[in-house]
Order: sequence, then structure tokens, then C-alpha cells
Amino acid sequence: MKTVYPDSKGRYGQFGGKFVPETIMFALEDLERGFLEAINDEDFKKDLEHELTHYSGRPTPLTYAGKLTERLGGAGIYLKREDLNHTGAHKINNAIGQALLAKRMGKKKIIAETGAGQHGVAAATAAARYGLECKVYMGEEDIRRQELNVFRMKLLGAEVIPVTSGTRTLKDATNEAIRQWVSAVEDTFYLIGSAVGPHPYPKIVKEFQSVIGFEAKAQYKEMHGGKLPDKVVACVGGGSNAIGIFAGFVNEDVKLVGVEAGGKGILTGLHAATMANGREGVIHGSLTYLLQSEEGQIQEPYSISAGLDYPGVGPEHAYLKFTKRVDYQCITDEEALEALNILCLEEGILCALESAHAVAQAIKEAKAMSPDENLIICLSGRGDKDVHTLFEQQKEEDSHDQ
Amino acid sequence: MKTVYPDSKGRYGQFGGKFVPETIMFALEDLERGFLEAINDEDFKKDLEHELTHYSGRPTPLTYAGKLTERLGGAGIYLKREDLNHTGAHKINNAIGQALLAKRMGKKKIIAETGAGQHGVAAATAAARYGLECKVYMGEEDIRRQELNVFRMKLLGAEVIPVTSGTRTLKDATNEAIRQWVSAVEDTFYLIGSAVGPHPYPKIVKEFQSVIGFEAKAQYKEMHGGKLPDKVVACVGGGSNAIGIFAGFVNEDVKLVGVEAGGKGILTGLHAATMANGREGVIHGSLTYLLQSEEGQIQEPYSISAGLDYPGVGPEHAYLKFTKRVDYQCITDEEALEALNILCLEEGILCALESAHAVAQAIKEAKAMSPDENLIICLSGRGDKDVHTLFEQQKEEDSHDQ
Amino acid sequence: MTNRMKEFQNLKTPLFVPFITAGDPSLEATVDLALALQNEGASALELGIPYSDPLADGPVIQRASLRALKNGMSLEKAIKLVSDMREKGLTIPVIIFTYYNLLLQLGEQKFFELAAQHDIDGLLVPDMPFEESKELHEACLQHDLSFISLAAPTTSRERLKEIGRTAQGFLYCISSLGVTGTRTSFANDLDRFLENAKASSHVPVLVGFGLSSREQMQQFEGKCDGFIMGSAIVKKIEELGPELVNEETKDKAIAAFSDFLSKVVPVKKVYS
Amino acid sequence: MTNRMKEFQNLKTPLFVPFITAGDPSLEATVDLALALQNEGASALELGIPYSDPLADGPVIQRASLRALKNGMSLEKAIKLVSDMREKGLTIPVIIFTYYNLLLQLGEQKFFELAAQHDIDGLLVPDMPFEESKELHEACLQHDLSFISLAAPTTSRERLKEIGRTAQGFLYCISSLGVTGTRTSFANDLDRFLENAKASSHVPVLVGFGLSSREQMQQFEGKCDGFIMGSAIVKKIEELGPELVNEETKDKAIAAFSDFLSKVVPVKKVYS
Ligand SMILES: Cc1ncc(COP(=O)(O)O)c(C=O)c1O
Ligand SMILES: Cc1ncc(COP(=O)(O)O)c(C=O)c1O
Repeated sequence: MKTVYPDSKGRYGQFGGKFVPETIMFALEDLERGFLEAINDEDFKKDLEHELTHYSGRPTPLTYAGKLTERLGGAGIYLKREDLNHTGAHKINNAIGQALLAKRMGKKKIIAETGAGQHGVAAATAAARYGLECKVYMGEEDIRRQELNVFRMKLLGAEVIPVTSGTRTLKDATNEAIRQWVSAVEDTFYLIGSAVGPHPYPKIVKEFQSVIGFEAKAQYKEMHGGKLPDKVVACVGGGSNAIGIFAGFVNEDVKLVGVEAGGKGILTGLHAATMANGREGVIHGSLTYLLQSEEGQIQEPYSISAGLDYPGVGPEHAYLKFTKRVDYQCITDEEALEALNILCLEEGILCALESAHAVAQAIKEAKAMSPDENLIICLSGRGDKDVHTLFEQQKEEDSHDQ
Repeated sequence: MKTVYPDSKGRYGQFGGKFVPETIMFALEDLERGFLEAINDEDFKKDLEHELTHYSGRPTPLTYAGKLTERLGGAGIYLKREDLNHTGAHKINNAIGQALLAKRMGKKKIIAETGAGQHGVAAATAAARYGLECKVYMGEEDIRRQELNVFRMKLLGAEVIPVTSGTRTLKDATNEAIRQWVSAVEDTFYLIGSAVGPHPYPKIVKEFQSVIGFEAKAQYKEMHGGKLPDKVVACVGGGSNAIGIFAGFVNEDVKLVGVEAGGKGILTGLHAATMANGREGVIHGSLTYLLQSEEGQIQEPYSISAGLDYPGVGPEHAYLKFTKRVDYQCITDEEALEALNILCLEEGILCALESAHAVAQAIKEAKAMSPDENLIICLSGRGDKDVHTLFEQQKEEDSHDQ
Repeated sequence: MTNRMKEFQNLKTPLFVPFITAGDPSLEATVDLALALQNEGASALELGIPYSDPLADGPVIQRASLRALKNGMSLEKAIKLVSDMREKGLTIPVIIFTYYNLLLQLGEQKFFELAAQHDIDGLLVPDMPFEESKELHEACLQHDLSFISLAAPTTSRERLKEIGRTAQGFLYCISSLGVTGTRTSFANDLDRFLENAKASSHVPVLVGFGLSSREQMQQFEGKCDGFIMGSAIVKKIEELGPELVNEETKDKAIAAFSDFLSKVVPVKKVYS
Repeated sequence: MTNRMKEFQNLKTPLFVPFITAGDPSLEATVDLALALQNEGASALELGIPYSDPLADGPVIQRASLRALKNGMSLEKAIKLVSDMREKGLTIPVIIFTYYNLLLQLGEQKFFELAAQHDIDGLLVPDMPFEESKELHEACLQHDLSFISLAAPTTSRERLKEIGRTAQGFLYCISSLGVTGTRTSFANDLDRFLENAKASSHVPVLVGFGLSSREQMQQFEGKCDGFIMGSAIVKKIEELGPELVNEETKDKAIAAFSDFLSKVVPVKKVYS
């Protein structure tokens, strides 16, 4: 049952591909060549592993959540601790990988898009570490909302470029990064932030994130005499952390659950449930499920977690949904907040709001499973970045209560 | 030259001891007994190691800072990455250790003091993970300044208790925690946050933080064919991260440098340079160097980094200064800020303002050393918590520039 | 291929293909602007469909898209608008310029039906490179529509050959890297690129992206068969927008537009 | 030991030792309050030196400390103040209650000189437990000062024996865990603790911490030799503070203070 996707055209079944202007085709081909060379180069692989280990702190632990497990009375719960990575999320795995690739390809500059700033910070971090110039495209609206992350990128030496097109958010920042890449393709590497975009990006990002899955698998097996977990749960924004952890288990007899942001509830229209509620379409060069109007205009998604706030989803997830290999579920803001609280109280881990979606779903799953089953949650990031949001949320609730 | 301190009275030379009300003596004796039992118990040691590894993410890497080294042209610089710990600083090593000790001693509750909230968060985290009730004493003034950390502790299930005595800051919170411990000694464990306080606390905290030094030593030797570094540099607030990393090297031929907060400069009186500018005195039950008035009233220290903002220092540091085994230096706010920026730009690591003091001193030291020498900086924590301060600082500077 | 397109391919060069965004500043104005373009010498019309995420477009066309979307424009409405143009005398080929997603959502079948009903001549999908377009290309052939292919200075020799070999209507050669928009300089090795394009292609080779003046076009004289002009025109429409939607100032605005065109159209051809 | 202290040890029980903070609400008032205490039956006076970080004290005495510090009070000044008290007729022993750091900074030698000059009788260092106090204890002996030791309900039998054996002046038995302050309940095994204390000690055994009424003291009748009362008195002084520092209301305030005392002092003894 080994997956052989993507095909030579970058397709995962009908999904994926390269729906980009002709002007970028050369760069994508160049990138694919560079990538294939790199991942077949022992030195590159050694450098990458060295940096993941000695700079970012991998392997991240697989933590048994004993109190949470006990509280729920169902399956045993393990947490793959991507929150312990340098800069606080899985994003750095990919940023380091692509930045090293950029260097190997002789590029001097990177550009990146960012929404809330998480990938921007990761990209700026890798750029600083590897001596690359860095420009980060960010919607004007997001810049306003996330001034501290903007400041952080600047501290790291990156230039943050406001994007004023469209809704001035992540999707527009991504459009703009692609546009700018087109005109600077010679010396510039576009460091994309999730398993999205035109081929070969979804493949590249998966490669660099699959360390999550392979580590988790080895760690779990080590703890359980070679057995595999029964289920793996991960949140899905663009889909990079999920595809990364799934990579370790997709060819095994392990149930996989992807969790999208249900926002204020699917029926309200305020959500980012691309797969539950989107239709096939093209976004950022890739054919995938997409939140869009009847006529095909891309819609602005909503989620309390900025990192799940993407109107599309990586094409491999579209394929995994289409083939039913992965079960995709939605979790609302409210459920995610509650799960975040529970994990905090039971295990002393303040996870990212994104990751809290996976936790919330896992709580449901675990309850329905037997105590001799086990599941792994991909804890994609830490919640430091969200404390302000949670605090404001709490204040609001308190004022409603009065 | 092996150190045999503290003696049975908890003295490091003339420093240390137990200058506490008679009412706590019983609790301190009980604690010492419990601690000695625990660290001689293989099961306890295994539990502790398990939690450090599988929960907090140890070992933390020893990162070679190649670009920084190159920029300075002096000694090779290595960073012991305590910033990659769960909750973002070395504080968790101690919190986990003491919380497990509390549990082993059959206590149901812990209390802790906190200044900016770092130790409070670490203590609340460990309490959540190990199922202990947690109260954190915090000066009213600090609560006002650090509302997000207060919120965080509450998320973790801790009760944060405002302290209104004295200057309403860390030293008063510590007084209050000790006072409250006195009245609840039966079922309550006082989880102190640095290598300070009455015996056996400095010894306990050192024990739980020495993992930093022993790891760093093993990692460095592994990288360098069994050789030792030439110098180790750490910042000193209460002194726990420093005593922790020094523990690996104090009995070796390695130069040790402790870095205090020089604030706005020693001459301005606005600083936390306990050892450069303090006199012997008693604080929080320990005889040590202390910032105090002529008559012995304890003075409020100042530093841009809340974690170095302590008017005393752990008694073992006082002893290490007195015996000249460690060289103690001061770094001003301005120098620390500059070092933080440099590390960010060169290595993509945003360190805590506390740690930036060590970085600043290390930059001076490295420049004066030869390229075939090497030094290790204890990067005690990450700078996420400081981004707001840095941001405000920047805004202020920008407005001065205009 | 439609007769209009056949005629287009036989026109005296340089050909001139302007781009406007359907629905900007209004549906009615788009019709008037199309006719003005024909009057001033346009050989064909590229009718851009506004899209929320126009990956290949610069700020000028992005803004036009936003305005047109506010006016309720859609792929279907734009196609239908062409019948209005035809009624009012538009005889030059009309090429629908649309991002792939809009086409996908409308459905190819539906698109071809509408295209036939409303006298559409060609289709250009800017985010559908050669590799992705094979099927659509063929479907267009079957429905007598010219599928316009693009080539860029970075397009490899081999791909350029393939693209040229299968090109329909005309070959759109992108004169510079980057997105649409007016520019002062072009890709360095443009001459060689155009030489190769012309050698590979059996249809007219047009240059576009960033052209804004007659002088710029003169640089390419003899090296290509014509020009595409987008942003410069759309920018003019933006300027005239308020006047174009006001019944009282409309005629004056169209006259100003025609005046502007007369200064940039490479050679004025008169259609009957 | 001073003669005053010898006399104190021979007084009829229950002994009564009040605590006040030197300098609260003013230096002058402290002198007047000391005399009022003597008049109302105090057997000795504990004179508290204000400290920035009073680890053993509850909120009432913390506040008094802050007020006194604002008034510029220090260990040296407080000792000197005792001479003023003596001049005005204070004959009961005065025990200086000071945190160790203040003593350390003043210097022990200097302290003993001042103590001798200003008729001090005893020293109590609340943050100096038995183990740390050996040397100071002996130095006090040499300088005829009584070093007051404390014992708590949690103090082990063995330590209590040691403490009792070496106790000077009186043995201060802490009646409850926690810090100073008025309380409604006391440690559970207090009776046994006091029994042990009395058995171990050759000096009077006094109970303190949290006492605020005559009724509370009556609970301990026969189980100890007297009482120490701090927070309840300091709280009263806090109330009367503004009046005590006002020349016009001072006498009335002292009268009110005496009235308050007459209700809490266990037995009124009259000194000549
Ligand atoms: C912590 C965290 N988790 C998850 C995501 C979602 O991204 P992806 O679906 O690519 O893993 C983000 C994006 O910023 C994130 O920061
Ligand atoms: C990151 C960091 N480093 C250093 C310190 C100083 O503490 P210590 O001297 O005990 O290591 C703190 C205290 O909060 C801290 O948060």
C-alpha cells in the first residue's frame, strides 16, 4: 500500500500540479532538480540532521500524557512535542531544510510569506543562522494584528514587506511572495511555509517535516516493544505538521485523523474547514480543496488560531481525504480552547491554539477507544504566541458572565 | 580541588546557613532528610531523568555559534541551549526536581515565589504535571507588570496570590512564601526558584540544575575528543543556571565567569550587581552578598531583565567569589540589548534578556581569547517573554532619534 | 478557430491586442471601452475576468479586479457581455483571460457552451502552464476556440519548441519576469528569446507584460508580430473610471481614452 | 544578665511582655508608649527594630516597620531611645528584637557597646535559630545581655532540650505556626509542647504569637509563666497613630492605649 505520489507532474491523484504562470515554471523545475540532488546527497542529509539536532533540539520527545489519559479513561495518549523545537513549532524543521537547500542551490536571498508570523519567524531564523538575506511578505492587516512577530522578524534581520492586495492576509501574502519570486528567481529562493503551493513544494515540505513521523514512530515502537500506535491525530492548516507526522504511519495499519478549524461552527460560515466545506479548486498553484464562492473567488477563512486560517489545504491531504486514507474532522474555537485548558491543567503543557484542535479531537477519539489502545497527538507548537489571544478571550468571557 | 561545601550547617565558607525563624527549622530538617533520601534513591533518580528527557526535552543541545565566532574572530563560542527546555528556560529543571521531591515526601501542595513569573510558570507547570496544588506568591507590583504570566499560571491551575508587603516585588514575594510555608508546613512544599534561601535549598537547586553542566561537559568533550572548554560564562540572578553549569566544570581547569546585571551602570545605583556592589548580609535565610543600605535595609535592585532583579545571590556564588574560583562581572542593560541583537542576527536565536548578559560578557571574553580556545555560554532561556520589553525599548529609542 | 481569429492571423503586423478587465469601471463601460479599442486599432481584445487572487497580475490589474468584483462581474457575465459588444459592432476576436479556478468552477462544458453562444474566440489561462493545459487545449480545439499559450524568457528551448508547435491564435511572449504592470526595462536576452519563439511558432508572436508606450514597442520592431498591452490601458481606465460611469461625462471620457490610445497603438488599422 | 532581668525572672507570674516597634508612630511616642506599658503592668519590653524584610512578621508588624522606617528609625537609634525611656522612668528590662542583618551591619562589637551605654537587657533575633546563634549567644553572656531563644511546636524534643538548657532571660514559646499576628486558634499539641518546654527550661517560659485577649491567655493558665503580646498592641498603636503624634491629642491617645491595655494585660502588677 506504499504511496507513490506525487507523479512526475506533481499530482496526487487529481490534486496538486503546477498551476502557475509560465514565468515561474523554470524556477520550479530548477527547484525540483536542486531538491532531488540535495536529498540524494549524503553531505546535505548530514548537515540537515546536524542542524536539526544541534541547533533546533531534535529529537523532540514523545511524552506520555498520563494524567490526561487517566482523566478520559480511554486510549493512552502520547504527545509528539514539536512545541519544544527552536522557535516553538514544527515550522522550523521545514525552514531549516529549505534554507539549507537554498544555500546548496547557491541562492543568496530567501523570500517567505507569513500569516500570523510563525513561518516568517522560522524563515527569518533560518536565514539568520545560514547567512541568507530574508524578505517576508505579510498582509497589512496581519502586520497590524501581529506587531510583536513583525518586530521579531526584524530583530532577526529580516525585512517585512506589507502586502496591500486582496484581503491583506495570508493568502494575499502568498500570492505576493510568488509574484515577487517570479521577478527575482535568479538569486532568490522562495521558502514556502506549509505543504501547499505548486509542485514540488508539497513534496519538499513533506520531506522536511517527515522527521516528525519517523521520530514518533521509532520512539513509540521503542516504548512499546516494536508495536505501533492505533491512531495519530494532527491539526491541518496548510497541512505540514500533519503530513509530517502521517509520513511515519501512512503505509502502516494506523488510523490517521486530520483536524481542521471549525471556527465558530461550519454553519456560521466562519471557519477554515477546507475539506469539510470546500470544493476542488486552485489556490497558490495547486489543485486542492478550497473555500470559495460559487463562482470560484477564494474566500477568507476564519479560525481563532491564525495558523489554521488558510482557505486551501496541501494537495496530498486532498488526496488522502479523497482516498479516505485519512479521516478529516473539524473542531470549533470553543472546543479547541477547552482542550487547551485541559492539557494545561493535566500535563502542564500550554500548546498552540492550532495544536489544541488536534488535542480536542484526540480527546473525543480517546474516550471512544479502549484503554489498551494508544494514540499520538502531534503537538505542533507551543502556546506562548497565543497567550494574549487567550487572555483577551478570557476577559471577554468574564465580561459576558457579569 | 574538589568542593566539599556546603558543610552540615549549610555553610559555604562563611556564607549560607539557615537564618530563619525557629518555626521553619523543622521543615528545613524534614526537607533535607527527604532530599538526601531522594537523591540516593535509584527510582527517584530514574523518574527525574525520565521526566527531564521525555517531558522537558533534555538533553538540550550544545550549539556551535559559527557565525558569531567568525564575526568576533576570537574564541569558538558554544551555546548550552536551556532556552529549548519546556517552558523556555532552565527554571523547569529545578521545578521538576523539587516537584517530584515534594511528591516523594508526600506533600499535596506546593507554594512558590515569583518575580516576573518565570519560576511561577515553571512551578505551576510541574504542579500540573504531577498533580500538586499550587499557590504562587507574587508582588502586587509584579502582577501589574506581568499580567500575561499571571494569566498563564492560572491557566496551569495555580492560584496567584498578590503580595502587598514591602516593595511588592520578588523579595517580598519570597518573604511571603516563606511566611506562608511556616503555617502550612505539614502538607506543603516550598518550591524555591533559584539557588538561594536557607540551607538546604541552595544545595537542592544546585543538584537539580547541575544537569546543565554535566550535559554540557559531556557534549563538549564528545565534540572535542575529550578536551574541556577554556571558559564557561553564565548570568547570575539568584544564581541557579550559573551554579548548574558551573557544577560540571568547577573541579576542572576551566575558567568560570558569572555575569550580574549592571543595569543602567553601577554608578547610577540602578543595578542588580550584588557581588560587585553588595556587602555580606542575610536575605531569605542565607548569609551572602546583598544590596543593602548602610544600616542593613535590603534595597530594591534594578535590571532590564526581571530574572536578574534579585538583591541577593546564592551563597555558593558568594563563596566562589570570595575564593576567587569564579570571576564575576557586570553587564549593563545596553550591553545586554546589543548582545541580544547580535545573537539574533548571527544565529537566529532570540535569547532571554537574562541570558543576553552572559552573551555580552562572552563576546568581550571571546574577543580577547585566541581562535583555538573555546568558551561555552549558558543560554539560560529564550527571549519570547522579553519581546514586549524589547519592542517598547525600540519604540522609545526611535522616538529619541527623531 | 473562429473566422475572426483567422482574419486576425492574417492582419498586417504589428498586431495590437489590448487587455481590459471586464466590469471595470462598470459592465456598460466595458462594452464602450471595447468598441473604442477596436476603433483605435485593436487587432483583438483580451477580456480579463476579475479574480480574487490574480497570481500573475501586478497592482494595477489587481485593483481593477477588485473594482470589477464589487460590480458583480463573473466569468459567465463577462462572456455574456461579449454579445452586447458584438451587437454594438465589435468584430475583432475576443479572448477570455481567466484564472483557472473560475473556469473550473463554471465547468468546462458550460464554458464552451457560453463561448459558442456569445462569440468568443479564444481562451487564455495565465496560471495554466503548458504541462497542465493539454486537455483544455484540445477541448478548445474541438470547440473552435484558440487556446493562447504563453512563453517566458526563462522557458527552456525544448519547452518553447513544444509550446510554439501547438500554439493557437497567437503566442504570448512575456517580455519580462515578474507580474503584469508597466515597466521601464525588459529581460536581457529578450532578442534571442523572440528569435527562438518566432522560429518555433507557426502563429503570430506577440510580446506583452510591461509595455506602456509606442517607443517601447519600437524596440521590438521586426522581432515579433505584435504587442499586448494591459496595465497601461487599465491604469488609464482607472483614471477615467468616475467619468466613465457618469452618464454626463461618459462620452468625454471615451474620447479621452481614444486619444490616449491613439498615442500608444503601434499602427492604426481601420476595420469596416 | 542585668539586674533588671534578674528581677524580671523573679516576678510573680503570669509575666507579661509586650512588643512595640521602635519609631512607630514616632520616636517620641515610642517612649511614651513604653512607659504606658510599664504602668499597665508590663514585666519587660520587647522593642522591635523596623526591617525592610521582616520574615517572621505578619502584616500588622510589617506595616509598623514601614512606618517606623519612614520615620528614620534604625537599630542604633532605637537603642539610644532606650536611654530616653530610662530617663522618663522605665525600669523594666528592654529586649531588642532585631533581624540579624541589622545587627550584622551595625557590627556586634558596636551593638554591645551601645547596649551597655543605653541600658539594654536582652536581645532577640527572630531569624537566628539555635544552630546559628551559638557565638552570639555567648557574646551576649559576656556582655551581660540575655539572648532570648525561641521554640516552636514543631521543634523536636531533642532541640527543645538543648534550647531550654541554654535559654537566657526567658524562653519564647511560639504558640502557633505562621508569622506574628492575631489569631483565633493555636497549634494542636500546644499543651504538650509547653509541658516539654517547661521541663527543659530553667528560665520562665513565655507564650507568644497571636495572642490578643485575656481570654486566650487564660487557656494557658498554669501551663506557662507568662505571655508575649505583639500584633494586638501594634494594631492598637496603628489605630491611635495620628493622635499619638499630635501634641494636642497625645495625652488622650495614651490614655486610650492604657485603657486598652488594662483589658488585655493578664494581671496588673505595679512597679515602683
Ligand atoms: C503551531 C502550529 N501548528 C500548526 C500550524 C498549521 O500549519 P500546518 O498545517 O502547515 O502544520 C501552524 C501554522 O502557523 C502553527 O504555527
Ligand atoms: C531565562 C533566565 N535566566 C536566568 C535567570 C536568573 O535566575 P538564576 O540566576 O537563578 O539562573 C532567570 C530568572 O528568572 C531566567 O528566567
